[in-house]
Amino acid sequence: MKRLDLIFSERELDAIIKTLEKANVPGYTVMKHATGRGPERVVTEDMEFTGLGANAHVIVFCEQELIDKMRDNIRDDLSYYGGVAYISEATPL
Amino acid sequence: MKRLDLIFSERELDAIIKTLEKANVPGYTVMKHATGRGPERVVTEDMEFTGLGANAHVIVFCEQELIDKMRDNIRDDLSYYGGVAYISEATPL
Amino acid sequence: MKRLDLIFSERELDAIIKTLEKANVPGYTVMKHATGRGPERVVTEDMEFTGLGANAHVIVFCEQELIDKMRDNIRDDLSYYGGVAYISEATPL
Amino acid sequence: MEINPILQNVLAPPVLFFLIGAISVLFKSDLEIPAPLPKLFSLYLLLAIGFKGGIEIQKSGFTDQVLPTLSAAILMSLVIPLIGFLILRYKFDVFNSAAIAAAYGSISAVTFISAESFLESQKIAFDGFMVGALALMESPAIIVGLLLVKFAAPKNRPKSRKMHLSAILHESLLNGSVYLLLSSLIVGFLTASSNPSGIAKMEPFTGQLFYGAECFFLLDMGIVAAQRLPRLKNAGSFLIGFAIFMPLFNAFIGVFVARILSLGPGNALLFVVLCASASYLAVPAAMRMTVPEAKSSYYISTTLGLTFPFNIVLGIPIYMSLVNTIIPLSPL
Amino acid sequence: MEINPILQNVLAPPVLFFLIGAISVLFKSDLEIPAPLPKLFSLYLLLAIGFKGGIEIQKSGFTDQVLPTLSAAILMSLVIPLIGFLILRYKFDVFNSAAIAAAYGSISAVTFISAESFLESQKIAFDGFMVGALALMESPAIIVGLLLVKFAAPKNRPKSRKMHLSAILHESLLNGSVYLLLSSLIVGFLTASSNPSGIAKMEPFTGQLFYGAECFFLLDMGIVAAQRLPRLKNAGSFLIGFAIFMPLFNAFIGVFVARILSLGPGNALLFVVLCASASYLAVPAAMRMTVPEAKSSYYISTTLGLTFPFNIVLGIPIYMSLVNTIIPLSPL
Amino acid sequence: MEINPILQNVLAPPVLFFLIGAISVLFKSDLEIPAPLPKLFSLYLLLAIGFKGGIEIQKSGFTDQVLPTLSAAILMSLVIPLIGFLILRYKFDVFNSAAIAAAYGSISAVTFISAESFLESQKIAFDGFMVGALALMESPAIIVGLLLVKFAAPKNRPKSRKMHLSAILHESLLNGSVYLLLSSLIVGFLTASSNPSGIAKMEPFTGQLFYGAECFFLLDMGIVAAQRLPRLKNAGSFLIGFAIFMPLFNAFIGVFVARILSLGPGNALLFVVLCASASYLAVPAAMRMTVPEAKSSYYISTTLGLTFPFNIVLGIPIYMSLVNTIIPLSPL
Ligand SMILES: Nc1ncnc2c1ncn2[C@@H]1O[C@H](COP(=O)(O)O)[C@@H](O)[C@H]1O
Ligand SMILES: Nc1ncnc2c1ncn2[C@@H]1O[C@H](COP(=O)(O)O)[C@@H](O)[C@H]1O
Ligand SMILES: Nc1ncnc2c1ncn2[C@@H]1O[C@H](COP(=O)(O)O)[C@@H](O)[C@H]1O
Ligand code: NA
Ligand code: NA
Ligand code: NA
Repeated sequence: MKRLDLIFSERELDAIIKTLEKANVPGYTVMKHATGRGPERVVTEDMEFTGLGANAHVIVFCEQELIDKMRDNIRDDLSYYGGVAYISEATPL
Repeated sequence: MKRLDLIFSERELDAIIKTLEKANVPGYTVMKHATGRGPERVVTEDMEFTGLGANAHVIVFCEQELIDKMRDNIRDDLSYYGGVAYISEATPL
Repeated sequence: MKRLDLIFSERELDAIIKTLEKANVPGYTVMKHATGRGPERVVTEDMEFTGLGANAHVIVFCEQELIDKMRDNIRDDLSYYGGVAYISEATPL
Repeated sequence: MEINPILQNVLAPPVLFFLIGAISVLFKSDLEIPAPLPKLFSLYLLLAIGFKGGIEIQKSGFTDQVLPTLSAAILMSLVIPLIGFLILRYKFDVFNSAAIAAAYGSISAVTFISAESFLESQKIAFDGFMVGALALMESPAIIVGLLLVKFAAPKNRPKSRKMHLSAILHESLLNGSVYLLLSSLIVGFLTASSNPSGIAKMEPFTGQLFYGAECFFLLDMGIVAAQRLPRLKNAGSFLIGFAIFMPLFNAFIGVFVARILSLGPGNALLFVVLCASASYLAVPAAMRMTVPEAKSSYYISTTLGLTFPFNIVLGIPIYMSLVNTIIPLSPL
Repeated sequence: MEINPILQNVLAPPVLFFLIGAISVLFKSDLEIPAPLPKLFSLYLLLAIGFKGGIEIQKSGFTDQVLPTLSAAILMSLVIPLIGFLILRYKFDVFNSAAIAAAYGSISAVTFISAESFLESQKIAFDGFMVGALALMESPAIIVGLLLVKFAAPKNRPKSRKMHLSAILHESLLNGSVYLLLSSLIVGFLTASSNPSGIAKMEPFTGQLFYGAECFFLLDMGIVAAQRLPRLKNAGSFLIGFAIFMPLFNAFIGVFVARILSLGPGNALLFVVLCASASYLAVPAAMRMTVPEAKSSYYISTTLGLTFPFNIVLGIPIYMSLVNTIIPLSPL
Repeated sequence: MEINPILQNVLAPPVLFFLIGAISVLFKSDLEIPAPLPKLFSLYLLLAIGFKGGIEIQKSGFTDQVLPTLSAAILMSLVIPLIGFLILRYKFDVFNSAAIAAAYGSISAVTFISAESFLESQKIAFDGFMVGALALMESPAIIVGLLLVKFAAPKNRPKSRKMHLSAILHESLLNGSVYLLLSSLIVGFLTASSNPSGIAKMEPFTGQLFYGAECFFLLDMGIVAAQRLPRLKNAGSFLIGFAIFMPLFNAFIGVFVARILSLGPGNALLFVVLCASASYLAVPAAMRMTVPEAKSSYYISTTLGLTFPFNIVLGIPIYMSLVNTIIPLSPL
């Protein structure tokens, strides 16, 4: 099994979840209110009141093949709106 | 060293922490307000005001043997109440 | 690529971020309001109103050499103020 | 039934804000009231309802009507889950039936205060002790629900999960929202008895602010309800029908009980609304813990997505005209 | 221009709390108003502004001045982004120019209520229908900004990202803060027409609490603005100049339009402030979604870090003396 | 000492809500006030206390009593940590002793306002300038605590962690809660001097709402205190004794100083309460940063888990009877 970590602006959450659902992932977890900084040195703060929001951190535990299926769509979204995606190994307990 | 990721309903947090403490884990970290969706396609939202709460994401860095010790108890809790548990490799800095 | 997980008191966040920036990490993500317990069995709660705050969970995806560069500074901060740091493997999507 | 009271009900700020919230979801606006702000208003409303209720009960004292009404309220919250359970068992297993039935036996505090606002706008009098009925109807329904699970489904549960009476009482009485309502009621009562100047000092917070806070909370409830509504599709038409039929049915029983109790029209409406409303706070939280076998989306989506909006927007004026029709009839 | 009104403006609690917030950042105090508390106040202010505005509009009715003023307001929110765009194009690409220009065409509700507080403290009358102008100026600027992107930069965008008119309208009208303000205005209007007792019951929440909540929110705005200010250094002196010059320029146009409209000094100041203020709520949220090519730090840091503080502290009294100088001049 | 004032104190809404919170933990109710809602109330209370205090100081002016009282207050916040340090050193190292001692030298604003509420309910007059004493007692205790660490334990610290005077001043004066209280006091003072109409506009927020918000915050404090209490077991009986004995001892010194200052019974009680209360906001936050060697569970659990509840429930009426006994005695 793999673990996929996605970090991107909260405002793109719906689009990313749509991509996950289309690939039929077994599940996912979303943590909002993440802040941070990307390669452009722009700091994302939790300015929720402005409607800009902060980042979302999405974790998906799933098989490699599902990741291969989603790769292009996710890359497309992240390259346009910003954000990062990393894969690591994970074993079910 | 291993990293254990547990994701489950906030309402079961006390039970899970009791299991962790019984196994004498060196420490743990809890992140509340996680939302998500599991294999039954039921979306957990952050409906804190209803008292249903959201999910908790618990991270434990510990030795494999501790995980072996806790496995049955955690599996028991998660299979009854729902939730996921995954292990991955981790090296102390 | 590596994934660095840092967990420590929110009040040390500025110091840690300074260390990350000095090492020129490509980016980082901060999740606040994490609670937990460390090896001294002291439970960190989210007592934000007291000004004590809770823990911050910082994730950095970066190359091993950057981690080597930061190791001493981070260890120094964490050993004085408490907290944990773990490294694992990560592959870009 | 005249159309006028329905329109008048809809044009009150709380209902309008509820509709605004619901419409925002329909039109995919990104309006959001982030957690835990709704919790702030939900805690505030429970505290204020309880506190003011406690004062009213102390003021009015235990008149002739109080004891029979409160007893009838408890009785209703015991009987309604049983009826609901029997109906739901046609389609659902014991766990889901018991959990949903418990929700309909219990009450919704916000529906209750909406009915109070409706009565105030119609200048119809009602008594403060009805809050006592509100407070007393939460726990019995939970207890009945858990007893139904305990006795109707003992074989299906793993041994380690057997429910003990102490756990049932704990869930039903110490659930956060039940506890806050009951204990604020006691604080109100004690303050009114021994420290009347404290009432005046609390009034701007628990009294003057109440209506606005209710509007704000209903804005969020509109959002949540509209998000929940589409989930009902998966639940099937049986459950959708249940979520509308059951409150009407309970209202019908309620109005006859109110008549037997000789309640005035104001108290009668509140009594009927307590019977007709379903819990989305205390009961779901208790069921989530104790009956994880039941799908939370069933009991949450019906109560929050359909029954609650129905009661707020249409139910209250319908029940009022029911009260106005049935109560004045010649004695049974 | 006398120094007195500036000092008087600065010594009002809202401005003082704004300064306290800003100074806390300067001195590296760890004072913090954690999310989502600022959102609570921002939602509250929009709801209360809209609700009270709706009541005022219903009360005053559509007098002779209303329609021309509202039309002029919409016109200004269409013209200002075009001017801004032309200026910004000297230095920035189409995306950044359009996004920043849209922010300056739109309005800041908190600047508006600060101007109202200023007028009240100076005992200068103004009309409730000006909130209508506030509500109507948010969306057109967003539409102009997105149309500029659509027509000035069609080749630079990937095909899949082409903007459709429906998306543009959605972003401009259903943006959370635009939607809440507009719909609260409608609730206020409907309540005033059909349910006047509801107004009195809302008054403690939307009326009495308003000034204090404004102070609390401005405390946070001071913190946020001061955190944003240093980021402007990276943006360069052109943008820093723009953030001061543009509001003054817009105020200047605004005061002449106000004169043509024969607005009284109170309404004229509010009209000028609407022109001079820049949006940090609705527009940035819309631009973040639809024009991700633009750097959010540009449009957020200028509006929030410089234009907003400038308007709150110095701008309003400056605009007042502008109004007092220009309006009474012999007819054009 | 009569039982009556203690019962009267306990039956006031703020204390009742505190007890409700504590009992909810005892009975394992899942009542919770999620973060950051308690922060909202804590920020609000500091702002309102400061603002109202500033107005009162401006109104009353610097009378004969003001300067001596404020000086004595500062003196007490310098002396108490030294005494505490000497006692604590019997059992604890320099770091823990200094951190705990600093907490007891500083003050608890919520204990102070509880004492004000008590005086109001007993119809005993007190002066607004006492808020000045409250504001002035926070920082000196922090400074003494940090100086104790600096001079009593220089060898034990790594070189890079040496404390500079500037850092000490920064922590003691720019700590979020100290800063908000002090600056709100200044805003209140300036508003009262130059903009009296601003006071009336703030009154519903900072005045009328205060008592209710205090109740709500104390509900949370009850929960937090009861969660902290069991942690004291690990701390040992010495610290448990200290947490009860120290406030009583400080109250005793305080009442004699109040007598020398010829304070009236109201002001005397407030002075005594300032001496007897311990900080759980400013001091722990400062110590967490600057003395990480000290165990935060020690200084948090004693102040929040024992001293605070003791003062709120029993301490205030006890101190009142102390004041009533000692102050009227024939001159020293
Ligand atoms: N190397 C990284 N490690 C961890 N998080 C990152 C990294 N790069 C970017 N992020 C996160 O992704 C968000 C969006 O990045 P970007 O839009 O590329 O600036 C940032 O605000 C960070 O939270
Ligand atoms: N495959 C998965 N990847 C990440 N999170 C998951 C996954 N499956 C379940 N979860 C999380 O676990 C929670 C409980 O799942 P469940 O009760 O099994 O529906 C969900 O709400 C998700 O937050
Ligand atoms: N073994 C561990 N696994 C996960 N989190 C830990 C672990 N040890 C410590 N932590 C986290 O680090 C924080 C600070 O730890 P410490 O200051 O060492 O007590 C704790 O509150 C936990 O959130
Ligand atoms: Na019911
Ligand atoms: Na403008
Ligand atoms: Na003290």
